[in-house]
Amino acid sequence: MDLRELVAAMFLFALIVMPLESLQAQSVRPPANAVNQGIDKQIDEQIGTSNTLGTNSQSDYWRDLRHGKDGLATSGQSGRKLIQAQGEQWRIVRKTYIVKYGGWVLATAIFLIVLFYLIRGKIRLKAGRSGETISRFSLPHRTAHWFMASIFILLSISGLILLLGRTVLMPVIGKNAHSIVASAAMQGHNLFGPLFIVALIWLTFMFIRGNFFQMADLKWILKGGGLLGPHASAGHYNFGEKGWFWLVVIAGSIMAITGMILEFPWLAESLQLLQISVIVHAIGAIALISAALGHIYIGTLGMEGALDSMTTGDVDVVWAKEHHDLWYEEVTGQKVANPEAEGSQSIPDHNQISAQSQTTET
Amino acid sequence: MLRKKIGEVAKGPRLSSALKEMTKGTVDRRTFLKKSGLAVGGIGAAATLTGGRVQKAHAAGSDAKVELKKSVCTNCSVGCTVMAEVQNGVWIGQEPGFDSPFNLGAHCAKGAAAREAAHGDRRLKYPTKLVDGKWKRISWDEAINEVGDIMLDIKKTSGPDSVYWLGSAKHSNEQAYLFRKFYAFWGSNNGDHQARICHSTTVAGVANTWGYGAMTNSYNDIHNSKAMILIGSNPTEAHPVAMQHLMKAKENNNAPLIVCDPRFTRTAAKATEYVRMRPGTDVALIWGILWHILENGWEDKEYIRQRVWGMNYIAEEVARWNPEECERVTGVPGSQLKRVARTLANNRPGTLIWCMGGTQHTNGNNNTRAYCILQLALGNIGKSGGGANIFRGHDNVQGATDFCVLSHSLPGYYGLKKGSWQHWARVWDVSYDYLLGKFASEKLMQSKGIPVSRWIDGVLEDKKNMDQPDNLRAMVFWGHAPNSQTRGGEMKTAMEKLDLLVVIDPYPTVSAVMHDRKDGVYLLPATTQYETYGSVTASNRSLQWREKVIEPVFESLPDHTIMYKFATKLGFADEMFKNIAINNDEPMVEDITREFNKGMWTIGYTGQSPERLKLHMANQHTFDKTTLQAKGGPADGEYYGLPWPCWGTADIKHPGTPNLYDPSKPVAEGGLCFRNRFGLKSPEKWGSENLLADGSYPVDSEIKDGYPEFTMGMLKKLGWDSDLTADERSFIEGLSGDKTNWKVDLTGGIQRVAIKHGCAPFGNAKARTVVWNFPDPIPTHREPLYTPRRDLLDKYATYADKQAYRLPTMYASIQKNDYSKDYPIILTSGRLVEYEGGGDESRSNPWLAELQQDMFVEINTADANNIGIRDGEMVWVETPEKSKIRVKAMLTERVGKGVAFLPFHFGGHFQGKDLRSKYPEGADPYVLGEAANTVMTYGYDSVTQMQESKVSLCKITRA
Amino acid sequence: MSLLQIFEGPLFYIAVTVFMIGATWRILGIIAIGRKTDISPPKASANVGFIAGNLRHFLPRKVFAKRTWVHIVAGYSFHLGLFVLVIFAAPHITFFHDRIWDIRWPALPRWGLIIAAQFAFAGLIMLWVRRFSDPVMRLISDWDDHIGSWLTFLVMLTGCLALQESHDALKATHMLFVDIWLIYFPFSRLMHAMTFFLSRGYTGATYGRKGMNL
Amino acid sequence: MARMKFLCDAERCIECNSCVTACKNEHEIPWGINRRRVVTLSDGKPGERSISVACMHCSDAPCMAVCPVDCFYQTANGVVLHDKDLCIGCGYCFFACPFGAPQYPQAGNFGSRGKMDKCTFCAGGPEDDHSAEEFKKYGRNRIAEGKLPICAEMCSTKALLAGDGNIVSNIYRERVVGRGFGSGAWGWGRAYIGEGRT
Repeated sequence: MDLRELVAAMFLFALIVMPLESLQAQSVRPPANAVNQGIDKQIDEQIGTSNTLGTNSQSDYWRDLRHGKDGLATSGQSGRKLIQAQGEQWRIVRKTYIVKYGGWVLATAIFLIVLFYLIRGKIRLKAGRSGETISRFSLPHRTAHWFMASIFILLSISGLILLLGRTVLMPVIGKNAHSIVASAAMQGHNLFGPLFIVALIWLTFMFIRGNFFQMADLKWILKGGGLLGPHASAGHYNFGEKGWFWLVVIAGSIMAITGMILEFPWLAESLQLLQISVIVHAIGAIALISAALGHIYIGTLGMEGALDSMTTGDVDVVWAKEHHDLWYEEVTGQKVANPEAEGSQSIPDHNQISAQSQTTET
Repeated sequence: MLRKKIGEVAKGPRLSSALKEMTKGTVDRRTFLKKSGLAVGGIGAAATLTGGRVQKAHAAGSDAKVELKKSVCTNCSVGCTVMAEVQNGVWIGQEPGFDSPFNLGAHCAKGAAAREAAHGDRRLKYPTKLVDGKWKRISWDEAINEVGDIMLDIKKTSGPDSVYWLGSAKHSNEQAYLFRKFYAFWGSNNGDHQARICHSTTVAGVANTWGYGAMTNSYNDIHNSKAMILIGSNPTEAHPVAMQHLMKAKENNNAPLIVCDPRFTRTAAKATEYVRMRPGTDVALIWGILWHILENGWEDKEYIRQRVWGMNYIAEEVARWNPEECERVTGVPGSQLKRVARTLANNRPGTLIWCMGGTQHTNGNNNTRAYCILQLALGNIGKSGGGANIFRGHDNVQGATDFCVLSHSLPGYYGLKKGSWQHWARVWDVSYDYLLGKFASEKLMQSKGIPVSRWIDGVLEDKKNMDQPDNLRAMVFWGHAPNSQTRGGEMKTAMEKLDLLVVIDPYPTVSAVMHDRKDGVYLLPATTQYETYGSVTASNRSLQWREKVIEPVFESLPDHTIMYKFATKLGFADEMFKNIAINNDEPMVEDITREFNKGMWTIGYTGQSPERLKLHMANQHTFDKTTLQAKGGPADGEYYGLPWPCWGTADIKHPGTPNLYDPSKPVAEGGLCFRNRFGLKSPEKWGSENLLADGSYPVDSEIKDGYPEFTMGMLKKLGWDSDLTADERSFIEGLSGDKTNWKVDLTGGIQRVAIKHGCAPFGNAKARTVVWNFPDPIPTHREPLYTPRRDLLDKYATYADKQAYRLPTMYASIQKNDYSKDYPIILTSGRLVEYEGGGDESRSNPWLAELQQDMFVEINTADANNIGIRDGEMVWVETPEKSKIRVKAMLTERVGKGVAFLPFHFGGHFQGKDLRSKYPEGADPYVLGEAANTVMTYGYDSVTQMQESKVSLCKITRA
Repeated sequence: MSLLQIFEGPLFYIAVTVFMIGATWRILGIIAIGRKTDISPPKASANVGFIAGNLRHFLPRKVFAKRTWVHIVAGYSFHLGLFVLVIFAAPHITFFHDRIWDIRWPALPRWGLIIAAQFAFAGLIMLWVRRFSDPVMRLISDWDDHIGSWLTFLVMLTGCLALQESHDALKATHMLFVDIWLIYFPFSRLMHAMTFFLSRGYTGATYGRKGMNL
Repeated sequence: MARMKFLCDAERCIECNSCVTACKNEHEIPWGINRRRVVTLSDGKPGERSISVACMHCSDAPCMAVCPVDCFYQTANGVVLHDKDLCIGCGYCFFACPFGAPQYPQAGNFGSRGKMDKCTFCAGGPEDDHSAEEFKKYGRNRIAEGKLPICAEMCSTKALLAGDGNIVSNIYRERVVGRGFGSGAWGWGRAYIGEGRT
């Protein structure tokens, strides 16, 4: 069965399947001898590496291990290695850093968002909705976005259960229930993983246009994105969005690669690679999720009119002017009056603009 | 819920017993309990045995009680006790047999997986015959009748000698004895078994040196060795449990462990000194060592004076083997051999261990004799801790050899002379003429039959070159794997030329598939030894009694039952089983034992009655783990398994002989001296010197010097005949009066009296180092037939061709051709720990098969790089006789440059062709592979026809 | 009696019954409507039209193809994926065998099952996303559509979450949704699975009769 | 309370694999799963050493630490066991284990490893001792029968020792003294860190 799976998988993914034996670490750390360290040292000094009893002394033997000499195992999935010491490091990193701080990072992210909400509140349209709209995202764009979104959510939830379940969930719902949830989470995670890759590729192609950095972004940065301070003008995408896009693309690809390695272990040359993948995957996940929280906030609660762009695809001109003035100008070919000035000035132009916008639309 | 089982902890006795013997027995129950601070019998004690096994039966009513059955492992000759847990007739588990003095609970991979034999997933399940290329299930009666008719027809047309009865070392003593008797009653000497290709040269060489051909001491006695030298022996893979005993000597006595082998074996890895020699140069090597010993006067002069004859002749030969010459031939530097010699001289007594590496050569008998001579020179024979410890291969190869399932002797090495036949006729309670009537002629009756190694030629040879009326036309493989025999290519042809091919075996074996026959093949399922009972002789001559673990699985039958069925069909059952009770076709095993007890005087198989053997098995724990002697208990003072010779009848309660030729004990208590077997004087060509021992004799001997073997006349001269009872005397007088020899005295009177007076019945002589009746009276080095060293041929050429065992045998005519150009690499073969023999059984055992899934060839990295082979690639190994096999290449330093090694357990592939489809449904082993012996070449020992499977030449190319 | 036993036992059989009866009733109903009589002389065979109509609609019209490729791809990947899942998943085959009939057929290896699932999920998600993000679709979709999609999604999801095949709880959840789905099926747009060929056929027949080239 | 430990004496281990087959035999382990394996170092060269490896039942067991569902537990006498009902087959224990002890019944594509299986020190699992369930999932429970792991009991050269750590180390120490040099109390440093030099 296993074998057939392997063969088929090879065929499917046209990849060289590493035999399971090779799932082992590259170098080995000999343990300090528990019973008679002292004695050994003396004897090694006395008898050197070989003695009349022929049996090469301790030191030789451990040296072999230290040089990561492969053994020859007659059997077993664990192959030729005696000790894979990375396991220990991996455990420490995962347990004491990832799980611990990962959790805190997320918590902090949420906290900051709440804090921001309390301080800044919902970013309203200064001029209120005009009712006039400009098309921002086409249907395929939206589909791609929501496709990614749904996969992302499924993966985040299942992933977080696997990462933090034992610390957060288990104490609450108990071992058995938690194991059930975790089992579901793992199966789900493994199943949706590959879809994430599809989504990612699609998303990248759909959104890469307009996501390259420009001078405007520099100003935007200097103005701190205008979140707190004065307005910062931006094109179709502002720096924040671009940053988010590239984060998704880059971090996403890393997640995809590490994910695949973990999903198809025989792709990994060594256990070490798997261990590293787990770590990187976790870090990437934390980063993406916390960023995503921000993205979701600003896309929904945080900013009036933002959500429209992903539901209907058409945004209110006011929104456009206030948040993506450069884009607005580009689309309509009209200068946006200084947003800092009285909105009243700009109101008369509305019909014209919308007319313009329609024309540009059609 | 997850915190569980506080205090479920091993009870003391087990741990201590488990560990006691591997240390110096310090951990006894009390100390354990003290140290571990456990309450005596916690939950541990509470847990009843049944509890643990309930689920193992996977069967209803599984709360039935679990019985413990004691059997003996059927793999190698160590004789490990297998403790079987049986519930409702299901073999549900194995426990370590801690009480067994041989293995102390230990097993190797094979022993630990013994239970699978009873699952028998891949067993041959019912009688099957080949009908135009298809396997057809038939009933036992059909099988017996059809086979029997064909045989009778062959007997009519070509004579009894055209049917070959190939027995097995896997038979119990009773079955082996019965089998030998069987083909005697059939009327032919064309029967044999694996011993021929295993230790026949040992038996010939050793027996002709000091009397008996068996391992002189025991595995356990190695505990006393101060030095161990292994030549062509690899116990870590072939006798793993024996290593336990070697390790003990190595650790407790700081005994150096010297390994001489062309391969850096796993044993060598544990050695203190490893000597890498060129395959087939054993004699040269030994003489090289002996050269230093004699040179420095390290030999035991007094010992030699008293107990060894002809050392002066040896000295002359050895003198020619100075370090330079020795290195030129063996490739071993003189300095190292000097070190070895000194080590052996300084650490006495030392034991010498050899196996196939020494025996399987065209001059195998020279090798074995050379080994003996080395030990004699050191004065190591007949001493505890010394001895020639010859590890036998199969579980009962010693027994089967003792019962002479061979083509050249009757049970007990009586030979084939008229007297021998008459002796056995008396034991069997039939007339000599009755037996004679069965044979084609008295000449054939008294002439050696074809040995198993040569059956191929028995079929293929032109009949006018043969010393028997016709070719072999029927082969019966009764527990023999053909892939353990060389010349596979020709064997295929031979198999196809036969009229009838019968395989009687628990597994189909390679015999079922390697040929392209369309019919005339019968496969009859025999049981394993776990499905029957009887005695088995371990390498150290101890007999152990097996209990029946389970009833025969599927339709398989015990071998002795099958023999009875055939005997009935062939029409000699009544005479053959005259004194053996039969219950529904199964001969009573104990009766068989008692019958051979009546006749096996020569080697003392007479004292081991079933009762005594069962007693020993039941009281294993009372025997000392080093001396093997019972301390108290019902078997007080006896040695475990009554190692033969166990003199006299069971009633005189001889304890058995733990170490042969050891004069430090009275004969009555297991002491001995060398056997007087070769006359009183050497022939004048060899100075007609006195062969009797000189001033050496077993303790309490009333004759304080050497003496010839006992006869009635001798008793009278000594005036001891008065000790004979009336019936003893009357029988002896009735037999042949004063000439009556102790060997044929069915009452055992003569030896009883001899022993009473502290004398060994077989006399007290010197060991002879010169065997004047052998082709090489003094062991001499001879190059293998396929040798790469043409430069040595002028000095060390092989024998001239000759007629032997009814067949022309080639030596010089092969050696004269130079193959070393096209076939530059020396090819040798050997064992793997997971498999055994032809491997059909072990390769059908998933627990073992999983561990070795590929047939491979070990090639030295340098050679491989020169040829351009990478590790794990498939390669062709081809030998001069033009057969070739396709195997995986394993690059390793284990073999020296210019040497390649093949494990011989694989089968089921033939010259690159996978034969799996040809096996009967569901009986194909899990693992198949090329048989090494498909490519192993011609070459037979000059005395015993042992096959040359350790040296050939080959060419390795990428596949 | 454990929840699982209930969900895959009685409740399941009830659901199946409801499903069967309901579905048959619906179909009979539709057939009962019959075709409104057309007195004009037929220009071509209505039956051919019926079949042609069915076949024709498996492929989009060129004019739409470019604009609707997403949901065509999605649609196919969902429906085919789901079909494979339902029919060839080893656990399903066993379940059918144990619960419904005594026949078996070769199952997909695990990886095949998962790949099928992935197609199905991808398709379903895309279709649903489109349903609410395409103004037209959003307009014409009512609760029935959304519930249908969601039920199906949940059935698939719970199924895939139970892939380890080791926890009854997970299997039970899956079965529960299956049961609900079955019961919901006949009375919802899910029926399209059984009726689409009728509608397509109907149009096909009428047009065919009129001799239109489909 | 006894602290159960394994000790493999590299000086004695001859790679006969009896520990492997004994284990398979005792617990009916299927082909492909090896709770115990034998590794040979510098195979075929001087200094060749073989060592029998399985779960060492570490004091501070990495597997226990990393298991996302916390399915491991350590019995009162130090045996590390796991609960297959909880195991989700994620493979983390295999990443963490220094000895490559965890084994999985499946190939592992789409993360399908199946439930982890490993050496139980012949101590079964969380189910009731000797229950059919326990045997099916974890094999035989010898400890509860008052016996020791079969692999050690059947070791051909008594290289593999199992039992109360104190006794085991005493035996080993005796050997070391007998040999005059020490070697190969293999894996103790790693497995039993912080338990002192028992």
